[in-house]
Amino acid sequence: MNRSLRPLVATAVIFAIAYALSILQFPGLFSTRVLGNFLTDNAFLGIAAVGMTFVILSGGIDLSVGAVIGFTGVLVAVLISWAGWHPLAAFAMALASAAAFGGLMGLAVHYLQVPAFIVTLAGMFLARGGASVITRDSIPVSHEFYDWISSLIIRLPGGGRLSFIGLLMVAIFVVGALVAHRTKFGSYVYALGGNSVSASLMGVPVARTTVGVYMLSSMLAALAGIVFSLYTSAGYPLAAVGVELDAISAVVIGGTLLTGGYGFVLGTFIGVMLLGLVQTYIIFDGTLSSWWTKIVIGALLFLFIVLQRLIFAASVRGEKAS
Amino acid sequence: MTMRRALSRMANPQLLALVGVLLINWILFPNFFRITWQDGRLFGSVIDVLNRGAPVAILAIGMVGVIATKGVDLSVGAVMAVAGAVAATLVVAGYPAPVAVVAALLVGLLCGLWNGFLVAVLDIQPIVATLVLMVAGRGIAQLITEGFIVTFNDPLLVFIGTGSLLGLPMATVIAIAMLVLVTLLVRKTAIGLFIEAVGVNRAAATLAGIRSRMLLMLVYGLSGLCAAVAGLIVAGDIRGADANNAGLWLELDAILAVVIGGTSLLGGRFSVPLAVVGALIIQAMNTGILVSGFPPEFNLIVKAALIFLVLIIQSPLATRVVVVKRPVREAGK
Amino acid sequence: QDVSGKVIGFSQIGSESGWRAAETAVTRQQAEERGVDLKFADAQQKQENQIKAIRGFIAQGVDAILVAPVVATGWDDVLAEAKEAEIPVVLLDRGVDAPEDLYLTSVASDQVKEGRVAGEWLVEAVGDEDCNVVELQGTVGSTPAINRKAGFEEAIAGHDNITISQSQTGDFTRSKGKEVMEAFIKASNNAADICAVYAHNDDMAVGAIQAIKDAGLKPGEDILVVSIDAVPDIFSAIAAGEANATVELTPNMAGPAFDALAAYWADGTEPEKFIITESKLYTADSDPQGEYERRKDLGY
Amino acid sequence: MGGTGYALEARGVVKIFGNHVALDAVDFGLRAGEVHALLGENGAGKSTLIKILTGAYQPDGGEVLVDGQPVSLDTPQQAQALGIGTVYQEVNLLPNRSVAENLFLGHQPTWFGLTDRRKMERDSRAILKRYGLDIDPASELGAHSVAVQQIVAIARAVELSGKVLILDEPTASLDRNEVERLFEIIRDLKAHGLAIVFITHFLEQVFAVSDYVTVLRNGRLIDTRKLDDVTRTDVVRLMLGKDIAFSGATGLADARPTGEVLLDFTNFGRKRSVHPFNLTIHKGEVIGVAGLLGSGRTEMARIMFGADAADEGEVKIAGKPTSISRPTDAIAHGFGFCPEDRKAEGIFGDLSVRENIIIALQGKLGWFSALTRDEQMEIAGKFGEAMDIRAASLDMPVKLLSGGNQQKVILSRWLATDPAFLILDEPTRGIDVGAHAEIVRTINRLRDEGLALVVISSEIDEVVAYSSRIVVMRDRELVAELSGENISPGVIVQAIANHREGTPT
Ligand SMILES: Nc1ncnc2c1ncn2[C@@H]1O[C@H](COP(=O)(O)OP(=O)(O)OP(=O)(O)O)[C@@H](O)[C@H]1O
Ligand SMILES: Nc1ncnc2c1ncn2[C@@H]1O[C@H](COP(=O)(O)OP(=O)(O)OP(=O)(O)O)[C@@H](O)[C@H]1O
Ligand SMILES: O[C@@H]1[C@@H](O)[C@H](O)OC[C@H]1O
Ligand SMILES: [Mg+2]
Ligand SMILES: [Mg+2]
Repeated sequence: MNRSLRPLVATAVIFAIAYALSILQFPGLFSTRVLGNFLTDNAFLGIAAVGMTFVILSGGIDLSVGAVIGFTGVLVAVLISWAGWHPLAAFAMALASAAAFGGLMGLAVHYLQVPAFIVTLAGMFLARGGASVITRDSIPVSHEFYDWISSLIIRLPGGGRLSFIGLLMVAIFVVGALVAHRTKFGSYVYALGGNSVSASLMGVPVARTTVGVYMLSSMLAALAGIVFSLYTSAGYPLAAVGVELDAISAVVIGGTLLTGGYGFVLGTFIGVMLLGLVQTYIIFDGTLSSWWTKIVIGALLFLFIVLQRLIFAASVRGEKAS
Repeated sequence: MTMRRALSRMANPQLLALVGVLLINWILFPNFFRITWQDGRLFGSVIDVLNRGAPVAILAIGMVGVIATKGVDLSVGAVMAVAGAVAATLVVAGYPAPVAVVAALLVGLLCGLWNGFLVAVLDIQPIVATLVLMVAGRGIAQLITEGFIVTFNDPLLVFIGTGSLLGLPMATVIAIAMLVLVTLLVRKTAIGLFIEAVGVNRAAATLAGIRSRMLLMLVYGLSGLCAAVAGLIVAGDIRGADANNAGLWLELDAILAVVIGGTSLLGGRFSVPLAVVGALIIQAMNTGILVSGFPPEFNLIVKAALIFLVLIIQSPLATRVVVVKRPVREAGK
Repeated sequence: QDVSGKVIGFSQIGSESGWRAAETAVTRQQAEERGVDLKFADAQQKQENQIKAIRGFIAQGVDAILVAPVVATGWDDVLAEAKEAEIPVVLLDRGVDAPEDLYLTSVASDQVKEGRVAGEWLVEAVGDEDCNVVELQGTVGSTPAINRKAGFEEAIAGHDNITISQSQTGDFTRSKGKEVMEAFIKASNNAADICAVYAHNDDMAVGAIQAIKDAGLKPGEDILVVSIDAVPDIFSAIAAGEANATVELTPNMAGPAFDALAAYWADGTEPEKFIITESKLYTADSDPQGEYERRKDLGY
Repeated sequence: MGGTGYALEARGVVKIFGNHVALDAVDFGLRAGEVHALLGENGAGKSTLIKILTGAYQPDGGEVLVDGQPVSLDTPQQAQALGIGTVYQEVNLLPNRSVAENLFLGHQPTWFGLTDRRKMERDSRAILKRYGLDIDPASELGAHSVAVQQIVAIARAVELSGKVLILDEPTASLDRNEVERLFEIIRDLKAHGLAIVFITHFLEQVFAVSDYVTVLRNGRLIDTRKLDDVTRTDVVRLMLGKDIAFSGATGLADARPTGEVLLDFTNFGRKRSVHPFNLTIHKGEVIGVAGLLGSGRTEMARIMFGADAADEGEVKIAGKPTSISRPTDAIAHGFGFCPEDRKAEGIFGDLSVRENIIIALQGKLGWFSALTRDEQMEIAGKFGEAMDIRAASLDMPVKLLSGGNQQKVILSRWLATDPAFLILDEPTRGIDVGAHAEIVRTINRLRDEGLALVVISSEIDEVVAYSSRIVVMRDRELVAELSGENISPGVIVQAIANHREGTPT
């Protein structure tokens, strides 16, 4: 097996085992309702995590994701509720501003040669600050279009529902995987994460790819923000604080190396589902205090990185020896 | 010679930036530099900057070594919460304060060593390695306090957070002491050189006979210890351990301070004093916004602007334009 | 009237203040006394986590759901889902912007009134003297912050001698309360211009009291301190003369909620839509030491 | 085509790094159907010129012309689009991607906008076959040896070179057969009208394939000559600007080990890495290690030094059994090790020359007995001078030095620790004639001073010149030990070759 596939398989196996064990304890976890919830409740996180996967594959990181989600929510709410725009126009506006925002961060990362960590940290402050400057309150959105979208539900036997946003996330994952693995842009992203100097000498348009990666991440974060606003019918400047950390965790748990160059978009999907499983398990249990969520997610992160280390080390040795 | 060196040191961009921020504060708030003597201690906005900036400065003192080894420690905010929780629950449970303080410091050190273990021995990338404790640590702190703000009135803990020595706030005194100690530790020994060597090229360092694992353990351990000190200070400051809020997002400020202080996230050359200056710049902005009555929403925006400013000044691009004489970084990274 | 044996989910905001920790503790205590199997989920200040928790409760098929909503907006869909699953929802301590038929009832204080009670106390306390008040607001955009500000302003309106000279958010936390108060003091001529501080909760007030002491002033005398919540620490401050007044926000929101549910299950009694808890004022005259003793083990 | 007839041309190109002039008004022209060797000492500016010709760097003066037309190349991509394929020095492509993707990155065959993997892998297989490589194109590049990676890099450049092929030291890690195969390909491409630039430090290789030679020195163009018109000595003279005495390929008849035994490795080995070997090393001798690429020489050196721990056998130092499981153990016993990959494992690029020199000594002294700045200056100055390190200042970052000077810095680093035993892995790889001679001189001097040395080198002539004994490795096994009159290139080659055809493992 290709050695970079191994962490992905490991993640999938662990998810399956964890889910099976949870079902043994709470049979209710195995219902269409819970499965539908996994998609709907994690839709915004999943979409943002697809963008984060690209950034991390390219060897960067994007700390501004949560703030962009928050900003988008506020922008969309303001445009719809205050300015009377049609939601689709507001969405287009949000995506366009995010593209510009991400593009600027990408330009800074590339041309100022500053670590992405710090550039996107500034981006995070800027987006969060910008959202708070627009409004300090939570702005409700009520529009037929929103109602219509929330009514787009496929009901499953057993009370489960597949929502529009849940399916949208799945679609984004599929498209993301295609882009990562089957397009030039995708190969450039991996190239950049593998070795940016080699990549540039091999003719990878480093500047364009870097800018593209951050643009993509910000746009997906904005899409996540739109989904969040559909999910809550509101825009709130403090929404989605720290979501970037969840996204990073999902990416890492999904088997992508934080140093870049190795990983899979679909791994991130499993990562997101696993985080969702932990939360749902703790809710089902109901006696575990919330801090257990943090402790368990920390422990999971630990488990996965150690596992990946071992798998990676073993496969490197194995392949050199054979 | 030394005079000229001292002068050229004064002229570095960080100190200039600090002076700049302080001047802006002064323009916006004319009493900014007013210092009075109040109950045996200095009192004024500048003192607030020194006092409020101390926790981040202390975090930065620990963080700078980590960053110089090409690492980063995301867990310091959570470790602050853990240390505060440990100290508070122990004194509330009736243990003598010195025991509580020592226990908190040990716990911080342990947390740091745990990070160091992941990075040095298991060879895990620092961001993920310390993300583990960043996520789990706050959970552990809440586990210790059972979700409550554990309040106390123990004189020693309160003194650490709010006392004063020679007119200066205790937090400031502690920060200065740590600055001096850590600077001596890294510069009067070979540790500083070794940290830089490991940061520049760990493989080469190992082959040159540097015990890079021990060194990494030391560096992360120190960062954990510094976080514990900062945690004690913020707990003492409010006479309570607030597992939820203590140190929340301060790791970002600490990293920012280090970067503003001119240490690259790519590792290598570092400066402890300049990291502290970085922390003071951040706090001077915070305090400035508060005293001038600006809405705090702008705080984040000003911070973002400051980062961009510093980045542009420090970027190789600008160096190329401004000082043509300095060597230029290689293409790519 | 009985709720014993029922499975009830409780989606709590988090534990940002002493008061909220107490609310959690009291809710647990109430559930235990009444034989309720309480499923507790702490959202760590995030609405998305609360929505997840509620949907988790629905999937699990609980008998009822309690929610302390972190923000007012964005609840329609999930509440509708609960309604469709025929699970009654009770809101605790904060309200929502959603059609009233989506929840059984809301147990909360009148936050505007809380602000007003605090303001009225101040109006009384200063009489005709000029008074510059500094205000420590709660979390930006949260309903208690908005309402308590509004109520206070209502109470001092028409009293031109009282003005709010500075107002900043202290995030409902002690440390932010202290830091912001320090800045207020510096910005107002070393507090010479401040006559009172109004904090949207006690935690911030406790922080502010320390800042005032650090400035060499006497809180409670040089600067009046009034706040909301009535947590134990503010009573020891009142007992020590360092704080002047607090408006009680009872942490026992679950009790009335369980009562309402019990009645509803017993014979379908629809409870009142808004069950308003009392907003009682406590001052130095209300036996602060005694109040402290009574509350200190309540899990504050 | 323009009047000059050059396919690719640099006119008056200037490149300045900081205040260092790397290229000073260099003219360089390349015609179709010709192989043009570019020579010069380390730091002469060869790679810089290549980078300017291919858009990786922008010139500070002068211009680049393609087919006589001035062009401005902002990125390597533009150069690729013009049919210029390049193997850059020390660039190992992308170890994290598949072999096929490395070959096709940037011009993958597509199918409705999506990469057609099957076709890409099929084509890759065909391309690699031409180089005698039969590997799975879907496998990760990093899983292959350096030599294979180098061949993939060459294959990629060839594929991209419609017009011009540039090879910057492509042979540094190839063995004889592979070099021969590369030359065949070069001749073939030349016959098809490609213009080819070839950079190397091996003079034989220059004479084997080139038509023209251009020599750079200190960033200046010295001369361009038709190869038929010059001799080897001419070329060396052009490069150095002086004659140097270069020892011929004769063994050291008088260099029998005379000193006492210093080290005794018995059954020393590491699973999956090096078969257990026996080796006795005396004071005052140089043990040369010969072998094909990938024969495990580096790995043997690493376990001797404790960089990888041996898991069987034992080592005695001066008769005493000792354990060496980490470099620090080895260093404590007076070992030193100059690794093969200078950049990745040797130098601390951002640290100063001074710090790079004293660091191993300081490591030996420990954390708490820091050398003062003055002491550091003195030590660095002393060894810098002894090794003739050419640096503007001891405080400049070592990464700004050329390869040969960096190698001298690393050697100085170990000499500063006053070692008893030095392991040098390819100490002369990729460095120029001058630095080369300097290092060979140093090896001889150290042996005369009584040090024990193990020197790994792929240049058989060179090993013969300074070794007291030679061990030959093959397939991770020490297969022969030669001494006395057996030390000659012929015997060594035979030793490698015999065993190669002999016992299969
Ligand atoms: N990016 C850079 N920044 C600063 N100096 C550089 C840079 N690249 C090259 N140099 C300097 O320019 C000079 C020419 O370097 P170049 O790499 O072209 O030499 P070279 O002839 O290829 O040497 P070698 O044979 O060692 O490869 C050297 O002194 C080198 O140190
Ligand atoms: N049989 C083999 N199969 C796969 N890889 C091998 C094999 N032998 C060696 N290698 C790899 O080839 C590379 C070169 O090995 P090593 O450095 O030990 O050999 P060497 O004789 O020192 O060659 P070099 O001249 O490159 O230094 C290493 O990455 C090694 O792991
Ligand atoms: O202190 C309380 C705060 O924590 C809660 O969130 O809202 C009500 C306040 O009184
Ligand atoms: Mg070169
Ligand atoms: Mg080798």
